[in-house]
Amino acid sequence: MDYRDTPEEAAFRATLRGWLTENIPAGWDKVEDPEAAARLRRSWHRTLYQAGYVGMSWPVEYGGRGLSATYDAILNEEAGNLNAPPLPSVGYLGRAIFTYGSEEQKQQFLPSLLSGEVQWCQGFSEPEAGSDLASLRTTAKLDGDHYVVNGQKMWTSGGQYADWCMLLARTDPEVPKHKGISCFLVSMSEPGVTVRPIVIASGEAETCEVFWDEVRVPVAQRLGEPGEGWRIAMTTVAYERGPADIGFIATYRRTLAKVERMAAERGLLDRPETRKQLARAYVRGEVLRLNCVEQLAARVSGQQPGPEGSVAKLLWADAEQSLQHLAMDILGADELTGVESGWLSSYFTSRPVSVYGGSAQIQKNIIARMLGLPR
Amino acid sequence: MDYRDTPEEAAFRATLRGWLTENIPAGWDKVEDPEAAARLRRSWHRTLYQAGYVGMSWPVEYGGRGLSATYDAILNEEAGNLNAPPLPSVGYLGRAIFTYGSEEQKQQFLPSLLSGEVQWCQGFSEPEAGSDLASLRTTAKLDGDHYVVNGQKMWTSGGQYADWCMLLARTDPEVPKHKGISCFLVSMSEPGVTVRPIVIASGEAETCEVFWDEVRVPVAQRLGEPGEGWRIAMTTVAYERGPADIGFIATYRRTLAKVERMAAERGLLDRPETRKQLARAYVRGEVLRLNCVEQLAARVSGQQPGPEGSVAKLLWADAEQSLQHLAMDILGADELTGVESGWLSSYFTSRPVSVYGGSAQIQKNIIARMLGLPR
Amino acid sequence: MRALLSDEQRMLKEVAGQIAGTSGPVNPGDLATLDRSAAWRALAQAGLLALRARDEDGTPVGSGVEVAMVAEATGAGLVPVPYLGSAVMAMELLALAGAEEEAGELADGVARAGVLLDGNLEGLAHLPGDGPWYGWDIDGADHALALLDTVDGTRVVRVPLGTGFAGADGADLTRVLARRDAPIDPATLQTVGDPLTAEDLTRWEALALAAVCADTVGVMRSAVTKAVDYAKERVQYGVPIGSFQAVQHMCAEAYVSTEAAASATNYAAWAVDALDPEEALLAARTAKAHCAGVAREVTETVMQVFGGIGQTYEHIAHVHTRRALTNRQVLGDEGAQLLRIADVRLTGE
Amino acid sequence: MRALLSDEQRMLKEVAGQIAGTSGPVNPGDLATLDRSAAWRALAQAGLLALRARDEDGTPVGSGVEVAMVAEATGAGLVPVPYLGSAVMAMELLALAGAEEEAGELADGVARAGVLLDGNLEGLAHLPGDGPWYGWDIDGADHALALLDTVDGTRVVRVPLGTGFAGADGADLTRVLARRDAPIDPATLQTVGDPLTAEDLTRWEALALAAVCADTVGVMRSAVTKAVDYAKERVQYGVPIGSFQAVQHMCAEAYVSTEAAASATNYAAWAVDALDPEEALLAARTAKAHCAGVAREVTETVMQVFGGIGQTYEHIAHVHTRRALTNRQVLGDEGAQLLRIADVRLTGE
Repeated sequence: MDYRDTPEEAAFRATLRGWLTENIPAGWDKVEDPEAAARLRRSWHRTLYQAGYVGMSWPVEYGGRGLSATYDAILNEEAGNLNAPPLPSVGYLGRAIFTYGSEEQKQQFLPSLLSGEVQWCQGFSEPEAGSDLASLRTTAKLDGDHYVVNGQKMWTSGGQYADWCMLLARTDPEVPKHKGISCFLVSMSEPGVTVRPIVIASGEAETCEVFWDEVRVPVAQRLGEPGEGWRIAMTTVAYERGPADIGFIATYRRTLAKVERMAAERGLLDRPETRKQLARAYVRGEVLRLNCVEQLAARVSGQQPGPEGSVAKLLWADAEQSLQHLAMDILGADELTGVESGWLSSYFTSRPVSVYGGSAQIQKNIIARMLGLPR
Repeated sequence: MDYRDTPEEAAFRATLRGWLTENIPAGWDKVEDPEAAARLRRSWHRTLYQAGYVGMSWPVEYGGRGLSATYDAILNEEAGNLNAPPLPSVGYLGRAIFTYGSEEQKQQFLPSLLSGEVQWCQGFSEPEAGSDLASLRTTAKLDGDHYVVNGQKMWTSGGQYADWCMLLARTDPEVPKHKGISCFLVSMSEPGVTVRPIVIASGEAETCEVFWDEVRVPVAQRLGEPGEGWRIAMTTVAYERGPADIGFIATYRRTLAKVERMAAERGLLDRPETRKQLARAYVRGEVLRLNCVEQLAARVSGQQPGPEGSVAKLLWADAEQSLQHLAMDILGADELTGVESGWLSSYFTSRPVSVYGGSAQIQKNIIARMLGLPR
Repeated sequence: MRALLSDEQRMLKEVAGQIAGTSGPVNPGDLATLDRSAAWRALAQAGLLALRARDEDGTPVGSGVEVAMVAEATGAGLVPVPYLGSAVMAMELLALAGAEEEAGELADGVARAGVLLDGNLEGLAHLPGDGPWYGWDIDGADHALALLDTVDGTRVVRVPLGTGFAGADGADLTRVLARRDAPIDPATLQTVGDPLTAEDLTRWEALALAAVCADTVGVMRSAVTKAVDYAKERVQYGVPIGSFQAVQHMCAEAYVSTEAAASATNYAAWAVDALDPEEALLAARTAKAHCAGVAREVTETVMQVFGGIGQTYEHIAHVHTRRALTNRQVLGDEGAQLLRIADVRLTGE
Repeated sequence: MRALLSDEQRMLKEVAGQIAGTSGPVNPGDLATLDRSAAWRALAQAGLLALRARDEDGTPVGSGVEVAMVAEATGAGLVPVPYLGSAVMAMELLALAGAEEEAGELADGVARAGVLLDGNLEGLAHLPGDGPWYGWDIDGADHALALLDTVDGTRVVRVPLGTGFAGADGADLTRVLARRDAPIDPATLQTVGDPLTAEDLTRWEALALAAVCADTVGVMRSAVTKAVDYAKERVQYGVPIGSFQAVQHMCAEAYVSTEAAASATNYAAWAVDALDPEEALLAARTAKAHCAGVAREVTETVMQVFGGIGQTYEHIAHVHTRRALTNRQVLGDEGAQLLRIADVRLTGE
């Protein structure tokens, strides 16, 4: 057992750190215009790609470097530590395409996905199909060599800036609901695709609704077999990013440091209660980090991502939400009067952490299944 | 709306307080021998009865005084304030007998129940029928003019000191489980009745198992019709005592005062955190008290006891358990080393508060039903 | 001992509920279009702004219990009018100061006043002193009331909101807030009525806290009701989500916290006029400690029951949360109340 | 970066699990009849008491990771032998002091020693000073080790348990505890080995805390496993209680808290020998803060899942709770750890 970098990892980390210091676009987190922010994310993706930092754990044949997931973790950690812009998320989409795609599809989609030339979004959830994804209603009807898609998707993050969408739609209403779903790769510039941003409670547009009205999709853009959509979705979700994979832990540390500074500025550091609260927040972050490190080690040693991921997701939601509660308690009225307005926004942004990617309730259900408790 | 005593209530309270001061047996809470303690409880029951303080809210025709439940509440409050021995609990049994009993049964059982000459216990739960009471397995088979009872009861409080038992047993295994249960009034001195104390985690014998082996019960001692047992049990449970009815609130206040004294002795009162914890414990007690006061008012105004009682039960469990946690945190090692041994015992005794009388989970289910949430 | 509303009180509650039920937003978007003056006129016409006016012998027209019923109703309706600021807090200050004429204008609804709170929204501004200050719940008001220490004692003063204040982007979308950083020159302040006694101030705080609690109870009760209704309708996995025990228990816990808050608040409201000021204030702090302690949790649970949709700006859930969070802070959060309760209970032992 | 056990470590874990799995009580009644000497001999024969002995170049035979694996196993089995007191805490003191001979006796299992803790069980007794003191985990030991300030520095001393100590009725039914109120005359104490450096003491505390955490993880893991098994079997309302979502979520929450405790403890155990002493101690305090914070809740949840039967003395559940509650206190509870963590993190910024 060793929690330290191997010499190779340490060398990689040192090079990466130097590269990040040079390449993180200055002032990126001050960009307020959403369009400009989207352009910046796209260019950041290309910069990372050119340096070989995108898809490092992908097989070499698909443009990756065949490295272990540890390297992705190091990238996330260092990027978080140095306050880089969010890293592009290509892993789950890439995995779906290189697992289920035809050779043509791989050739067509993987290189531009990796390079960031083409930005993707994920059309899974619907207004009436949130946690119960299998009950989705968007339909894709075969019409000659095309499918015709109709329906509404919700919580399509990045929908307004994406070029393509990995879309789930019902192709067979006659079979049991899990079996009638297929997966499609669709250009967002097709006629009939309408994107509407969803403003969340913080007042910020964080995600989108996408309306699909008689959108024609060539049969060749179906990923996998007809009816295989559920299986593809589950593969994708299993590789959905946990707290470690999005640099959350590094972000958490930075946020905690800010909260500590605010407490100091307000002269609260001589209160034992505040000291304990801040230390408890540190402990929560460490516990989450160490749980993620163990999971990473298990994954690197060849285990498939399993329900243990639910443990980290619950710890994640708890850590994030508790930290926002602590900030609110330390800021007092300043969070509510607009004096420190970013914090109220962060507070509201922290709430859906226990809803996204399966609510806390669903994570607990998954753990109960893993423990062998009966349905 | 008025939270103060009416002049009549105030007069009653004043008289009662004087009487209690005169009559509470000195040193009753120092009696350690269980037999002596049982004798003391019995004699305390008779003393209260002779002064007219037992069954005050019973109808006059059954030996009561026809007073409102407010007077019972005042009795509980004052008895708790003045640290009297626990008050006898005759209400739920009496209600079952005067609601479902024959004239003979009323004549035979009510006077001695009220006076304390005869002590009762309640044989409802079983090892395999806890929260799911209706699945009880104890049988009563008709054999001429007797029923023959076989089975095992659990959590029969006071079973070792009771003269008679209100017993639920299955008389018809063929019908749905709620419909095959009958209720019996049985002497505990019948041959075949064996009582075994159950020691709880604190190390104290708090309740009993009772084994019923070929116990013969005259048909005339069946309460209500055959198969009416479930209905009788539900009536009884509805009138089961909440926190207000057992002087819990007064006891809670006394315990909190002790915890405050311990905190003072340990020099912790200058710690804002401890001050807040103690104040929070006070708030919990007040909130529970005020919720009970409202429920009492509703009951006195003629409402049947309903699912709102579950709110008080949940607040009760939370208040009691939180107070024991607080005591443990203030006492530190002293609770764990035997230096303050009573507190560890109180801690363990506080735990089943969320199990007895329907677990916290079941109380929440009841509230969910009341809110109209679907099964 | 009868902790029950009288028939008259029940009628008042019904009237308040009717007005409030049609005066608040169904969706957040309504806040831009609602006719707030109409709501205010309706409250005035029903006499609900005049509850703390005094009759000939100096008794309030309505007790704390009546005030709490109206506050609960306006809280439940998320009604964006300054009932707490003008009709309760400012009104009571004027009545205690014996400023009958000014109080009468507020009672009729022809004038409005807000209150000036300290920089942490924890207490009524006590001038002179360092800012910042906030004019709180000042919709339609051109001044806020504060306290000024003078040689005659503590006086109620009018602080004009026209200059030196900037609109603040408050979390609560249903109340108007303005901030002032610049010092306030006491010479520019207009005193109103007679000096207040310490007892007056204690009584005022008890009433103000009870009213904030009642508003919070209303916000929580209606939020829980909406969540429960949604849980009955929303189908996932082929069944209403309210049939899942986890959702049931979330709703049940929120319900218990809310009903407990109501019990504590009812008593605090009654205590305002029925008990000694110190006892009334202890009851009010007890209620506020509980309400502040559960307000965030309850409204968060409600947002959670609503799932994804409850996280969106278009949905009403966050309007409840925002009002509840702000109420939690106004006149002191749980920690502040607990420390004051501890002072009462642990000192002198 | 490989937070995984090596093959050798997995084998050791298996051996420890086998011994511990057959050495603890199935029911509380077994505590009166168990052959504790047999369990101790088995641990000695497997070399598990010798992990903190030093090899020729002064390196411990087994790292903190190995110690934690054995501690977790004995915790999981509720094994009533002084593995923590003698084989970890006393052993490490002797090893750090270079008292090879005395350490060797403990390693072989032919002698046992406990540790002397302060009156709040929060730290190793530092003599001279005021009592009370507790000899903790002293089954079979005739002395407990403590620290004594001397002109040479801090020394390890043997405190005889034969006189001046009275058996204490401790909450934990699986460890022996004795209390001393009378002052200890330093002249009567026998020093052992060389003085300890500040670094030694820090390293010792890191190891001791990690071992208590690992024991606690074991207690919680086996308690949760038993509760889950019971929930699968126990039928109420015609179905196993484990099919109720409320019970499922109680189990899931206990599982999450426990697994998180294990993650923090594994790191702390590794850190003991791999990192600087101060870093190791911070990792250990972090683990202890979390373990102490969840130990009570997890074991209470387990008792709750067991329903009525879990509240009885005859049932094993409370034995878990009692050991967990005591572990929570030993060497400092959550609050104590948090304050020390805050000192490290908030000072110097």
